Amino acid sequence: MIADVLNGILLMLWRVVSDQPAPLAALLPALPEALRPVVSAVLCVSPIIGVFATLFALTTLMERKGLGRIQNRLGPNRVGPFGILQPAADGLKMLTKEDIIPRSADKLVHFLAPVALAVPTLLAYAVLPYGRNLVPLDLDAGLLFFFAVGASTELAIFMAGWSSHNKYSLLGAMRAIAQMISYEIPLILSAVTVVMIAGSLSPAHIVARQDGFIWGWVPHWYVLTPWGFVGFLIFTTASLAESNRSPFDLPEAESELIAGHLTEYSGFKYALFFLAEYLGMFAISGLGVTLFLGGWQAPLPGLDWVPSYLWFFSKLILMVFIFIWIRGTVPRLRVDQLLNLAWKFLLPLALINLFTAAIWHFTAVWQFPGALLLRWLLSAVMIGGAYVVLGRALSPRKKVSLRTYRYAT
Amino acid sequence: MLGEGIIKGMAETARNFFGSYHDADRMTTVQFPEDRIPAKENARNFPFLVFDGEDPAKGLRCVACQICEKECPPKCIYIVKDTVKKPDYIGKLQFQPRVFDIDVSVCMSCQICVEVCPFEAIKMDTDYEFGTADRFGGLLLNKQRLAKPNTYYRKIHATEAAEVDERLAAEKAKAEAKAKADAEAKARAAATAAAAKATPTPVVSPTAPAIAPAPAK
Amino acid sequence: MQIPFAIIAALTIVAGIAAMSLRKLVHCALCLALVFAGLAAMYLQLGAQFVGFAQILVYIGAVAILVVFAILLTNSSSSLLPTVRSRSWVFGLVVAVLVFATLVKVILASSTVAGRSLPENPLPTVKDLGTQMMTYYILPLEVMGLLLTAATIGAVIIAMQEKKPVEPLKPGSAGAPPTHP
Amino acid sequence: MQLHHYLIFSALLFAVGLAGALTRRNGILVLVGIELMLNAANLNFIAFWRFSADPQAMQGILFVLFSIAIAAAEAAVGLALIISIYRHYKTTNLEEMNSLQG
Repeated sequence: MIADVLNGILLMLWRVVSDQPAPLAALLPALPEALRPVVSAVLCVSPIIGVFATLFALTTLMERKGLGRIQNRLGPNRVGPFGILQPAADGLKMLTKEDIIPRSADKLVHFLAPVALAVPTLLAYAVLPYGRNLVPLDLDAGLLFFFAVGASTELAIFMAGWSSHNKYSLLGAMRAIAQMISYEIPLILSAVTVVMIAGSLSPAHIVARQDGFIWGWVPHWYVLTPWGFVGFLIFTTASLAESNRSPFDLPEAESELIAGHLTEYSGFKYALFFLAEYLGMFAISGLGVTLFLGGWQAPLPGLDWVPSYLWFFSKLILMVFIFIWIRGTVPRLRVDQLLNLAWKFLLPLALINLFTAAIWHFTAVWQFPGALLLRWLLSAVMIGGAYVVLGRALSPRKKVSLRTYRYAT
Repeated sequence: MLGEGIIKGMAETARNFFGSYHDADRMTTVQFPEDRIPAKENARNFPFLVFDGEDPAKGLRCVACQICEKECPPKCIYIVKDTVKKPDYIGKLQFQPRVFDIDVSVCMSCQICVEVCPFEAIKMDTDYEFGTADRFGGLLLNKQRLAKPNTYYRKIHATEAAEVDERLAAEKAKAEAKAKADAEAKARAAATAAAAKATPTPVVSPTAPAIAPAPAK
Repeated sequence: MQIPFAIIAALTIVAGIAAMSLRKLVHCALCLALVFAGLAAMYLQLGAQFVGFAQILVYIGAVAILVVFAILLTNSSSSLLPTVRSRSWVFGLVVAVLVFATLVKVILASSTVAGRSLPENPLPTVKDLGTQMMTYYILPLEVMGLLLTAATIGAVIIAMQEKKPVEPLKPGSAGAPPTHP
Repeated sequence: MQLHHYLIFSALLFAVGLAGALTRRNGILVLVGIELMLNAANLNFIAFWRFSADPQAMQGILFVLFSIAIAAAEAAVGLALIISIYRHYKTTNLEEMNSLQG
């Protein structure tokens, strides 16, 4: 019995590492009937939490070091060699701090808000395909599930902002909700283009559709089509806003709102918010990788022997690095600019992108020479024209001129 | 064109990112406890007391006039006058402080004490490492901790110190010259007096009584 | 099957009663979100995946937020009314109890409902649902799109700030000008 | 698990919504009560669909989907009405909105 279980565990690990199907099937038959659902749930959930918590720690360090380098600094380098123990020090500091609840706060809601934020964020990980046979829950409507749990984090942010009984908190929460609702639409519309072309709401199936190579070496990823490229850009912009990252970090704009809905949180609850924010960023980056960057597919034909989950995570880290790079570059937007960008630029562009994807799909039957070039040109004209027109409408009309002063020279 | 600026900015930050790895000149910071940026000449942090010579007890320029104590906006200076006088750099007898405390946790580095001091006795320091576990005693600097030699002052604020030294030297020279002149006058007066004694007609010089108490003032 | 249903049902009903009886309106809205979540869980338990997720997306992600915004915009959360119940609350409660009793009696008496348990037939996939919606139900779908557009525009126009703010009327107060002479 | 469990549950939810809509004096909460009643009806549709002989016929699901869309539109318009009424009367108390009373 014990030998069977040990054997099963080893076989399962080997199947996970070597990309073989149904790793859990190797272990479960060795267990008693009653234990199977519990064990399979634990085996699905614990690696996700472990891996992404580690990734969270690494990302905070990478972010601080990367931002330092972008600003010609060294970044944290004191705790451990090259500062790699910095996340542990940060965590210890965070957890040993006093947990303060404001006297006029709504105690129960104040307590529940971080939980209500962290739980949906973790739920979103259930449907992402991490490797060739590694998807915890292959739901038929997985993408809808992802967006549904993503939408329910807004209420948690409102709970945090309202229960703190602080004007900065409430304003920050209101900004966050307005921002998340506005950017959810371009986000979902850009994902809908992929759903339309792939013909499925299941992330695993969408990844499977991006299999293979054009001309033997160009991967068949959606980002390498005109509509997919624009969709990816829209998706990245909207996901920056959804995860409250700079330049869309208005909800916690320090200079105006202290820390927005986080103002009255400290200690463990603050750590939970921080964790949920980063986990949300990973989840949405993982979705971007799944939808546009081919998920766990290898980028070149000869690289199939590399385990598929390594490709997934390297793409994920690439996305996160781009997020950090953007954070180090772009200044924060104003509220009106933020909402104008969502409603007057991204939304029409995403709709036109949807049309372009449809045209791309229906012109796939063209067989004459130069058909691919013509399709590319057609799409480029449609999207590029829309981009120029919408961008011009969005840019401020008034020419900015040199400022002159009446009394000072 | 929308997005042009973002691409330019991203290129700039990417240049910074990669440049910071091979170009040490780009770095804007130093590793503090090991490396330090040398203090700029006009840097100032908290005041200190200047003394001349080797012995702080003897050479302290402060005469406990208490102007700085009165002028200090946050009232962080505390002075008690000593009853014993001591000669200053010119040789005049002056008061001296028995207690001179500055609470640097209150001091706001405004430099007003330096502006008002007529004796060039208090100057701004550039030292900033006052970290201590004892926030009451450790940040209340007494006379011993505040007193620093003039050579130190010359080291941290070279130009300013040269100016001050020149002025003090000039004053000292003037005072010495005056003392010499007085001494000469006195000698002359004494000679005149001696001559007057010798000669039968004693002429009382009208200036003699005025010159006689010259050393005191 | 029985225990999860009991847990979800109890949670939903308690949250529903709380949503209808708490004093602070924001608490009511949060309990409302809990009711929606419980119903979504029940849809999932019944095998209606797409509807369950749509329920979360639309009700928790949009309707609950709308309610919260409305509460904050009308400043109802801070007003301290002497009572939250209307004058005819006993009447309302009696009507609700009577409706419930009637419904239960009808359900228990019905012969088509009695003792029916889950059939073993396969459930339709999301793809089947989409196919149905885009073929047989295309007209209702289009009408729904039109309705949503009209509702969006209508809601914006109704809630839009008027150019000239009308003098606020206090019905019943002495200083209020007569509305219709 | 039988059909009448779901039906009784949804009847109870309907009654709670009805009671709330009839007893509360705040306009927003009356709307919330109406939402609860709509949701209870939706649950009935799903339950009947699931327990029908042929779940491949998807009328129940599709009806609920359309009903969710209508409920969203209803909530948006209803709350917009309440906000505009609030602007006019400075209250959301339904008993004070009696200018059409004879």
